[in-house]
Amino acid sequence: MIDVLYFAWVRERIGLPRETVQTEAATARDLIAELILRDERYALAFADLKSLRVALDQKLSNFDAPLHGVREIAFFPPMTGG
Amino acid sequence: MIDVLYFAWVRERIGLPRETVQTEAATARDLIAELILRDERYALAFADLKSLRVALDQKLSNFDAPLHGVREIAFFPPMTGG
Amino acid sequence: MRLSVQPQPFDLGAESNAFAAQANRAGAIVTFTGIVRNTDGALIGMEIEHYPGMTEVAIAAIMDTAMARWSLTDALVIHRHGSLAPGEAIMMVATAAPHRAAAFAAAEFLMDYLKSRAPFWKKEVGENGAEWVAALHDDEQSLARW
Amino acid sequence: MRLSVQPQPFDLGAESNAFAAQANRAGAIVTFTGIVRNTDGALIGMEIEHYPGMTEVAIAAIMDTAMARWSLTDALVIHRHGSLAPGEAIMMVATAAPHRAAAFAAAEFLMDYLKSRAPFWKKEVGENGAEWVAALHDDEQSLARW
Repeated sequence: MIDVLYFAWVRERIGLPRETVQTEAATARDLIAELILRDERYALAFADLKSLRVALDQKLSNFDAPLHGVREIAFFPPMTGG
Repeated sequence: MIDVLYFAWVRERIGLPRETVQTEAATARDLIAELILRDERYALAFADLKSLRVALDQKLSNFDAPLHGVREIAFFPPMTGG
Repeated sequence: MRLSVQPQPFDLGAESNAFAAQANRAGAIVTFTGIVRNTDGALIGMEIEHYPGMTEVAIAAIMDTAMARWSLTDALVIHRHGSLAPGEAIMMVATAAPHRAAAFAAAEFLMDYLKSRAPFWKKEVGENGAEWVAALHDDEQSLARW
Repeated sequence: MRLSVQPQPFDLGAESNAFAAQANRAGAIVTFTGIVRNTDGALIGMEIEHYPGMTEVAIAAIMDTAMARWSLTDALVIHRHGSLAPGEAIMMVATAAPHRAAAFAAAEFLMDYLKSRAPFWKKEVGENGAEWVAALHDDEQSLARW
Protein backbone atom coordinates (compact mmCIF):
# COMPACT_ATOMS: atom_id res chain seq x y z
CA MET A 1 0.00 0.00 0.00
CA ILE A 2 1.45 3.29 -1.06
CA ASP A 3 -0.05 6.74 -1.55
CA VAL A 4 0.66 7.98 -5.07
CA LEU A 5 0.41 11.72 -5.78
CA TYR A 6 0.35 13.46 -9.14
CA PHE A 7 0.95 17.13 -9.85
CA ALA A 8 0.57 19.56 -12.75
CA TRP A 9 0.13 17.92 -16.16
CA VAL A 10 0.82 14.48 -14.72
CA ARG A 11 -2.25 14.97 -12.53
CA GLU A 12 -4.26 16.24 -15.49
CA ARG A 13 -3.32 13.31 -17.75
CA ILE A 14 -4.07 10.70 -15.10
CA GLY A 15 -7.21 12.54 -14.05
CA LEU A 16 -6.77 12.46 -10.29
CA PRO A 17 -4.52 14.11 -7.72
CA ARG A 18 -3.83 11.06 -5.58
CA GLU A 19 -4.69 7.44 -5.07
CA THR A 20 -3.69 4.55 -2.85
CA VAL A 21 -2.10 1.67 -4.75
CA GLN A 22 -1.66 -1.94 -3.67
CA THR A 23 1.76 -2.87 -4.97
CA GLU A 24 4.91 -4.86 -4.35
CA ALA A 25 6.93 -2.74 -6.74
CA ALA A 26 10.57 -2.44 -5.68
CA THR A 27 11.18 0.92 -7.33
CA ALA A 28 9.32 3.88 -8.86
CA ARG A 29 10.23 2.49 -12.28
CA ASP A 30 8.56 -0.82 -11.39
CA LEU A 31 5.50 0.96 -10.03
CA ILE A 32 5.17 2.95 -13.26
CA ALA A 33 5.34 -0.26 -15.28
CA GLU A 34 2.45 -1.67 -13.21
CA LEU A 35 0.37 1.50 -13.58
CA ILE A 36 0.88 1.64 -17.34
CA LEU A 37 -0.69 -1.83 -17.61
CA ARG A 38 -3.80 -0.61 -15.81
CA ASP A 39 -4.91 2.21 -18.12
CA GLU A 40 -3.70 4.19 -21.10
CA ARG A 41 -3.98 7.41 -19.09
CA TYR A 42 -0.92 6.23 -17.17
CA ALA A 43 0.87 5.34 -20.39
CA LEU A 44 0.25 8.87 -21.58
CA ALA A 45 1.41 10.47 -18.33
CA PHE A 46 4.52 8.30 -18.04
CA ALA A 47 5.49 8.25 -21.71
CA ASP A 48 8.72 10.19 -21.18
CA LEU A 49 10.40 9.68 -17.83
CA LYS A 50 13.07 12.24 -18.67
CA SER A 51 10.39 14.91 -18.41
CA LEU A 52 9.32 13.68 -14.97
CA ARG A 53 10.58 13.92 -11.41
CA VAL A 54 9.82 11.65 -8.49
CA ALA A 55 9.71 12.29 -4.75
CA LEU A 56 9.71 9.58 -2.09
CA ASP A 57 8.16 10.62 1.21
CA GLN A 58 8.41 14.24 0.06
CA LYS A 59 12.08 14.12 -0.86
CA LEU A 60 13.35 14.34 -4.43
CA SER A 61 14.65 10.94 -5.48
CA ASN A 62 15.16 8.88 -8.61
CA PHE A 63 13.22 6.18 -10.43
CA ASP A 64 15.48 3.36 -9.26
CA ALA A 65 15.56 4.14 -5.53
CA PRO A 66 14.04 1.38 -3.36
CA LEU A 67 10.40 1.85 -2.35
CA HIS A 68 10.76 -0.33 0.73
CA GLY A 69 9.25 1.53 3.69
CA VAL A 70 8.11 4.47 1.56
CA ARG A 71 4.56 5.60 2.33
CA GLU A 72 4.12 8.38 -0.22
CA ILE A 73 5.40 8.68 -3.76
CA ALA A 74 4.80 11.67 -6.00
CA PHE A 75 5.23 12.16 -9.76
CA PHE A 76 5.47 15.58 -11.36
CA PRO A 77 7.17 17.58 -14.11
CA PRO A 78 10.27 19.69 -13.36
CA MET A 79 9.39 22.40 -10.87
CA THR A 80 8.74 25.95 -12.00
CA GLY A 81 8.63 27.94 -8.79
CA GLY A 82 10.03 31.35 -8.00
CA MET B 1 40.81 81.82 -11.18
CA ILE B 2 39.58 78.44 -10.24
CA ASP B 3 37.21 77.20 -7.53
CA VAL B 4 38.91 74.56 -5.42
CA LEU B 5 36.75 72.21 -3.33
CA TYR B 6 37.86 69.86 -0.57
CA PHE B 7 35.90 66.96 0.90
CA ALA B 8 36.12 64.61 3.87
CA TRP B 9 39.54 64.51 5.59
CA VAL B 10 41.08 66.69 2.87
CA ARG B 11 38.61 69.40 3.88
CA GLU B 12 39.37 68.84 7.55
CA ARG B 13 43.14 69.02 7.11
CA ILE B 14 42.99 72.17 4.99
CA GLY B 15 40.36 73.66 7.26
CA LEU B 16 37.92 74.92 4.67
CA PRO B 17 35.45 73.41 2.20
CA ARG B 18 36.24 75.63 -0.77
CA GLU B 19 38.25 78.61 -1.90
CA THR B 20 38.92 80.52 -5.08
CA VAL B 21 42.54 80.38 -6.18
CA GLN B 22 44.40 82.65 -8.58
CA THR B 23 46.64 80.33 -10.53
CA GLU B 24 48.25 79.59 -13.87
CA ALA B 25 48.80 75.94 -12.98
CA ALA B 26 48.58 73.68 -16.02
CA THR B 27 47.50 70.56 -14.13
CA ALA B 28 46.12 69.50 -10.75
CA ARG B 29 49.63 68.32 -9.86
CA ASP B 30 51.00 71.80 -10.55
CA LEU B 31 48.21 73.42 -8.54
CA ILE B 32 48.98 71.16 -5.58
CA ALA B 33 52.65 72.16 -5.75
CA GLU B 34 51.63 75.82 -5.56
CA LEU B 35 49.26 75.22 -2.64
CA ILE B 36 51.85 73.27 -0.66
CA LEU B 37 54.15 76.31 -0.78
CA ARG B 38 51.43 78.45 0.78
CA ASP B 39 50.83 76.61 4.03
CA GLU B 40 51.76 73.39 5.78
CA ARG B 41 48.07 72.47 6.03
CA TYR B 42 48.18 71.81 2.30
CA ALA B 43 51.40 69.84 2.65
CA LEU B 44 49.61 67.65 5.20
CA ALA B 45 46.50 67.21 3.06
CA PHE B 46 48.41 66.46 -0.13
CA ALA B 47 51.20 64.35 1.39
CA ASP B 48 50.12 61.17 -0.40
CA LEU B 49 48.50 61.67 -3.79
CA LYS B 50 47.82 57.93 -4.13
CA SER B 51 45.24 58.30 -1.36
CA LEU B 52 43.52 61.17 -3.19
CA ARG B 53 41.15 61.60 -6.09
CA VAL B 54 40.56 64.65 -8.24
CA ALA B 55 37.50 65.84 -10.17
CA LEU B 56 37.56 68.54 -12.85
CA ASP B 57 34.26 70.32 -13.33
CA GLN B 58 32.56 67.52 -11.39
CA LYS B 59 34.03 64.67 -13.42
CA LEU B 60 36.59 62.21 -12.04
CA SER B 61 39.93 62.93 -13.69
CA ASN B 62 43.65 62.55 -12.95
CA PHE B 63 46.39 64.78 -11.59
CA ASP B 64 47.99 65.36 -14.98
CA ALA B 65 44.91 66.34 -17.00
CA PRO B 66 45.03 69.94 -18.34
CA LEU B 67 43.26 72.55 -16.22
CA HIS B 68 42.74 74.87 -19.19
CA GLY B 69 39.10 76.00 -19.20
CA VAL B 70 38.28 74.17 -15.95
CA ARG B 71 36.27 76.26 -13.50
CA GLU B 72 35.98 73.89 -10.56
CA ILE B 73 38.48 71.39 -9.22
CA ALA B 74 37.81 69.10 -6.25
CA PHE B 75 40.15 67.01 -4.10
CA PHE B 76 38.94 64.17 -1.93
CA PRO B 77 39.77 60.68 -0.67
CA PRO B 78 38.42 57.57 -2.44
CA MET B 79 34.64 57.54 -2.25
CA THR B 80 32.82 55.40 0.29
CA GLY B 81 29.20 55.59 -0.77
CA GLY B 82 26.57 52.86 -0.86
CA MET C 1 13.99 33.28 9.58
CA ARG C 2 10.45 33.08 8.26
CA LEU C 3 8.80 31.02 5.54
CA SER C 4 5.23 31.34 4.33
CA VAL C 5 3.54 29.35 1.58
CA GLN C 6 0.16 30.99 1.17
CA PRO C 7 -2.68 31.64 -1.27
CA GLN C 8 -3.18 35.24 -0.08
CA PRO C 9 -1.46 38.26 -1.62
CA PHE C 10 1.32 39.78 0.47
CA ASP C 11 2.41 43.38 0.86
CA LEU C 12 5.97 43.77 -0.44
CA GLY C 13 6.41 47.08 1.36
CA ALA C 14 5.12 45.90 4.72
CA GLU C 15 7.15 42.69 4.49
CA SER C 16 10.31 44.62 3.53
CA ASN C 17 9.91 47.02 6.43
CA ALA C 18 9.21 44.26 8.94
CA PHE C 19 12.24 42.34 7.69
CA ALA C 20 14.50 45.41 7.86
CA ALA C 21 13.27 46.26 11.36
CA GLN C 22 14.44 42.86 12.62
CA ALA C 23 17.75 42.91 10.77
CA ASN C 24 19.53 45.10 13.27
CA ARG C 25 22.94 43.51 12.99
CA ALA C 26 22.87 43.58 9.19
CA GLY C 27 24.42 46.23 6.98
CA ALA C 28 22.87 44.90 3.80
CA ILE C 29 19.39 43.74 2.84
CA VAL C 30 18.47 42.32 -0.55
CA THR C 31 14.94 41.54 -1.66
CA PHE C 32 13.75 39.80 -4.79
CA THR C 33 10.13 39.90 -5.91
CA GLY C 34 8.70 37.82 -8.73
CA ILE C 35 5.70 39.27 -10.53
CA VAL C 36 3.17 37.77 -12.96
CA ARG C 37 4.45 39.36 -16.13
CA ASN C 38 2.18 40.24 -18.99
CA THR C 39 4.19 41.73 -21.80
CA ASP C 40 1.62 41.46 -24.57
CA GLY C 41 -1.62 41.71 -22.64
CA ALA C 42 -2.70 38.19 -23.62
CA LEU C 43 -2.36 36.66 -20.17
CA ILE C 44 -5.53 36.36 -18.10
CA GLY C 45 -3.85 34.91 -15.05
CA MET C 46 -1.60 32.30 -13.52
CA GLU C 47 -2.42 29.18 -11.53
CA ILE C 48 0.24 27.92 -9.16
CA GLU C 49 0.02 24.36 -7.90
CA HIS C 50 2.22 23.08 -5.11
CA TYR C 51 2.91 19.99 -3.05
CA PRO C 52 1.71 20.77 0.48
CA GLY C 53 4.11 19.45 3.06
CA MET C 54 7.03 18.91 0.72
CA THR C 55 7.04 22.58 -0.28
CA GLU C 56 7.65 23.83 3.24
CA VAL C 57 10.28 21.20 4.01
CA ALA C 58 12.15 21.78 0.74
CA ILE C 59 12.22 25.56 1.14
CA ALA C 60 13.20 25.41 4.82
CA ALA C 61 16.14 23.19 3.88
CA ILE C 62 17.22 25.65 1.18
CA MET C 63 16.97 28.53 3.64
CA ASP C 64 19.01 26.70 6.29
CA THR C 65 21.72 26.10 3.72
CA ALA C 66 21.77 29.78 2.71
CA MET C 67 21.80 31.02 6.32
CA ALA C 68 24.83 28.88 7.14
CA ARG C 69 26.78 29.32 3.93
CA TRP C 70 26.60 33.14 3.84
CA SER C 71 26.33 33.76 7.61
CA LEU C 72 23.07 35.58 7.10
CA THR C 73 21.53 37.41 10.04
CA ASP C 74 18.05 36.68 8.64
CA ALA C 75 16.16 35.30 5.65
CA LEU C 76 12.57 35.39 4.45
CA VAL C 77 10.68 33.46 1.78
CA ILE C 78 7.04 34.06 0.87
CA HIS C 79 5.58 32.06 -2.02
CA ARG C 80 1.99 32.11 -3.16
CA HIS C 81 -0.09 29.34 -4.69
CA GLY C 82 -3.53 29.37 -6.28
CA SER C 83 -4.86 31.97 -8.73
CA LEU C 84 -2.91 35.14 -9.52
CA ALA C 85 -3.68 38.05 -11.83
CA PRO C 86 -1.14 39.79 -14.10
CA GLY C 87 0.91 42.31 -12.11
CA GLU C 88 0.47 40.44 -8.83
CA ALA C 89 3.52 39.40 -6.83
CA ILE C 90 4.14 35.64 -6.95
CA MET C 91 6.80 35.43 -4.31
CA MET C 92 9.58 37.26 -2.56
CA VAL C 93 12.82 36.45 -0.82
CA ALA C 94 14.78 38.70 1.50
CA THR C 95 18.28 38.23 2.90
CA ALA C 96 20.14 40.20 5.55
CA ALA C 97 23.91 40.05 6.05
CA PRO C 98 26.72 42.20 7.41
CA HIS C 99 27.97 42.93 3.86
CA ARG C 100 26.39 43.26 0.45
CA ALA C 101 28.18 40.44 -1.39
CA ALA C 102 26.73 37.82 0.97
CA ALA C 103 23.21 39.27 0.86
CA PHE C 104 23.22 39.31 -2.96
CA ALA C 105 24.72 35.83 -3.35
CA ALA C 106 22.31 34.27 -0.86
CA ALA C 107 19.27 35.87 -2.53
CA GLU C 108 20.36 34.59 -5.95
CA PHE C 109 21.04 31.15 -4.51
CA LEU C 110 17.58 31.03 -2.90
CA MET C 111 15.97 32.09 -6.17
CA ASP C 112 17.86 29.50 -8.22
CA TYR C 113 16.77 26.76 -5.84
CA LEU C 114 13.18 27.95 -5.60
CA LYS C 115 12.98 27.94 -9.41
CA SER C 116 14.09 24.34 -9.82
CA ARG C 117 13.85 22.52 -6.49
CA ALA C 118 10.77 23.77 -4.65
CA PRO C 119 7.65 21.84 -5.73
CA PHE C 120 5.64 24.55 -7.46
CA TRP C 121 4.19 24.38 -10.95
CA LYS C 122 2.95 27.38 -12.86
CA LYS C 123 0.18 27.37 -15.43
CA GLU C 124 -0.46 30.38 -17.62
CA VAL C 125 -4.09 31.01 -18.44
CA GLY C 126 -4.63 32.97 -21.66
CA GLU C 127 -7.51 33.75 -23.94
CA ASN C 128 -6.79 30.64 -26.01
CA GLY C 129 -6.51 28.24 -23.11
CA ALA C 130 -4.07 27.29 -20.39
CA GLU C 131 -0.54 25.98 -20.60
CA TRP C 132 1.94 24.67 -18.05
CA VAL C 133 5.09 26.73 -17.91
CA ALA C 134 8.05 24.66 -19.07
CA ALA C 135 11.15 24.47 -16.89
CA LEU C 136 14.05 26.31 -18.48
CA HIS C 137 17.31 24.58 -19.18
CA ASP C 138 18.96 27.82 -18.03
CA ASP C 139 17.32 27.53 -14.64
CA GLU C 140 18.67 24.04 -14.17
CA GLN C 141 22.09 25.19 -15.37
CA SER C 142 22.17 28.12 -12.98
CA LEU C 143 22.12 25.69 -10.04
CA ALA C 144 25.53 24.46 -11.10
CA ARG C 145 27.24 27.66 -10.01
CA TRP C 146 26.60 27.10 -6.29
CA MET D 1 13.87 56.02 -13.42
CA ARG D 2 14.20 58.07 -10.26
CA LEU D 3 17.17 59.37 -8.30
CA SER D 4 17.06 61.15 -4.98
CA VAL D 5 20.00 62.42 -2.93
CA GLN D 6 18.47 63.61 0.30
CA PRO D 7 19.13 64.24 3.98
CA GLN D 8 15.72 62.89 5.06
CA PRO D 9 15.03 59.27 6.00
CA PHE D 10 13.10 57.26 3.43
CA ASP D 11 10.55 54.50 3.87
CA LEU D 12 11.90 51.28 2.34
CA GLY D 13 8.45 49.69 2.25
CA ALA D 14 6.68 52.64 0.66
CA GLU D 15 9.48 53.07 -1.88
CA SER D 16 9.43 49.35 -2.72
CA ASN D 17 5.68 49.33 -3.23
CA ALA D 18 5.72 52.48 -5.35
CA PHE D 19 8.53 51.04 -7.47
CA ALA D 20 6.74 47.69 -7.92
CA ALA D 21 3.47 49.43 -8.84
CA GLN D 22 5.20 51.18 -11.76
CA ALA D 23 7.11 48.12 -12.90
CA ASN D 24 4.21 46.57 -14.78
CA ARG D 25 6.22 45.03 -17.59
CA ALA D 26 8.76 43.53 -15.22
CA GLY D 27 8.80 39.98 -13.94
CA ALA D 28 11.60 40.57 -11.47
CA ILE D 29 12.35 43.30 -8.95
CA VAL D 30 15.50 43.43 -6.84
CA THR D 31 16.09 45.91 -4.03
CA PHE D 32 19.22 46.54 -2.03
CA THR D 33 19.19 48.53 1.19
CA GLY D 34 22.31 49.64 3.06
CA ILE D 35 21.93 50.14 6.80
CA VAL D 36 24.14 51.81 9.41
CA ARG D 37 25.48 48.69 11.06
CA ASN D 38 26.38 48.60 14.71
CA THR D 39 27.69 45.20 15.61
CA ASP D 40 29.28 46.03 18.96
CA GLY D 41 27.13 48.91 20.13
CA ALA D 42 30.03 51.38 20.09
CA LEU D 43 28.76 53.43 17.16
CA ILE D 44 26.90 56.63 17.98
CA GLY D 45 26.15 57.57 14.40
CA MET D 46 27.35 58.18 10.90
CA GLU D 47 27.97 61.42 9.02
CA ILE D 48 27.76 61.27 5.25
CA GLU D 49 29.33 64.08 3.23
CA HIS D 50 28.74 64.43 -0.49
CA TYR D 51 29.61 66.64 -3.43
CA PRO D 52 26.37 68.42 -4.41
CA GLY D 53 26.00 68.57 -8.15
CA MET D 54 28.56 65.93 -8.99
CA THR D 55 26.71 63.32 -6.93
CA GLU D 56 23.53 63.56 -8.97
CA VAL D 57 25.36 63.62 -12.32
CA ALA D 58 27.59 60.67 -11.41
CA ILE D 59 24.69 58.51 -10.19
CA ALA D 60 22.45 59.39 -13.15
CA ALA D 61 25.24 58.31 -15.50
CA ILE D 62 25.63 55.01 -13.65
CA MET D 63 21.86 54.45 -13.81
CA ASP D 64 21.72 55.18 -17.55
CA THR D 65 24.46 52.64 -18.12
CA ALA D 66 22.61 50.01 -16.07
CA MET D 67 19.26 50.67 -17.78
CA ALA D 68 20.79 50.18 -21.22
CA ARG D 69 23.10 47.28 -20.46
CA TRP D 70 20.48 45.08 -18.77
CA SER D 71 17.38 46.39 -20.59
CA LEU D 72 15.82 47.37 -17.29
CA THR D 73 12.21 48.50 -17.26
CA ASP D 74 12.97 50.79 -14.32
CA ALA D 75 15.62 51.74 -11.76
CA LEU D 76 15.65 53.68 -8.51
CA VAL D 77 18.46 55.10 -6.37
CA ILE D 78 17.93 56.90 -3.06
CA HIS D 79 21.01 57.95 -1.11
CA ARG D 80 21.04 59.95 2.09
CA HIS D 81 23.62 62.43 3.34
CA GLY D 82 24.00 64.16 6.70
CA SER D 83 23.61 62.53 10.12
CA LEU D 84 22.36 58.98 10.51
CA ALA D 85 21.79 56.84 13.59
CA PRO D 86 22.65 53.13 13.89
CA GLY D 87 19.95 51.00 12.27
CA GLU D 88 18.89 53.73 9.87
CA ALA D 89 18.86 53.04 6.13
CA ILE D 90 21.68 54.84 4.29
CA MET D 91 20.53 54.15 0.76
CA MET D 92 18.59 51.84 -1.49
CA VAL D 93 18.63 50.78 -5.09
CA ALA D 94 15.85 48.98 -6.96
CA THR D 95 15.91 47.41 -10.40
CA ALA D 96 13.09 45.99 -12.50
CA ALA D 97 13.63 43.66 -15.46
CA PRO D 98 11.75 40.96 -17.37
CA HIS D 99 13.94 38.24 -15.81
CA ARG D 100 15.76 37.79 -12.53
CA ALA D 101 19.35 37.52 -13.80
CA ALA D 102 19.24 41.04 -15.26
CA ALA D 103 17.60 42.55 -12.19
CA PHE D 104 20.21 40.99 -9.87
CA ALA D 105 23.20 41.89 -12.06
CA ALA D 106 22.07 45.49 -12.52
CA ALA D 107 21.50 45.96 -8.78
CA GLU D 108 24.97 44.62 -7.98
CA PHE D 109 26.51 46.79 -10.69
CA LEU D 110 24.79 49.90 -9.31
CA MET D 111 25.99 49.07 -5.81
CA ASP D 112 29.58 48.49 -6.90
CA TYR D 113 29.62 51.85 -8.67
CA LEU D 114 27.89 53.71 -5.85
CA LYS D 115 30.48 52.33 -3.43
CA SER D 116 33.50 53.54 -5.38
CA ARG D 117 32.42 56.14 -7.94
CA ALA D 118 29.67 58.26 -6.40
CA PRO D 119 31.12 61.16 -4.37
CA PHE D 120 30.02 60.23 -0.85
CA TRP D 121 32.27 59.94 2.19
CA LYS D 122 31.23 58.22 5.39
CA LYS D 123 32.47 59.13 8.84
CA GLU D 124 31.75 56.88 11.80
CA VAL D 125 31.16 58.69 15.07
CA GLY D 126 31.91 56.62 18.15
CA GLU D 127 32.37 57.21 21.84
CA ASN D 128 36.09 57.76 21.35
CA GLY D 129 35.82 60.15 18.45
CA ALA D 130 35.08 60.13 14.75
CA GLU D 131 36.85 58.37 11.91
CA TRP D 132 36.51 58.48 8.13
CA VAL D 133 35.60 55.10 6.68
CA ALA D 134 38.44 53.83 4.51
CA ALA D 135 37.70 52.68 0.99
CA LEU D 136 38.11 48.93 0.67
CA HIS D 137 40.46 47.42 -1.86
CA ASP D 138 37.75 44.79 -2.41
CA ASP D 139 35.26 47.47 -3.44
CA GLU D 140 37.65 48.82 -6.04
CA GLN D 141 38.36 45.27 -7.23
CA SER D 142 34.69 44.42 -7.56
CA LEU D 143 34.34 47.09 -10.27
CA ALA D 144 36.63 45.05 -12.48
CA ARG D 145 33.98 42.38 -13.05
CA TRP D 146 31.70 44.68 -15.05
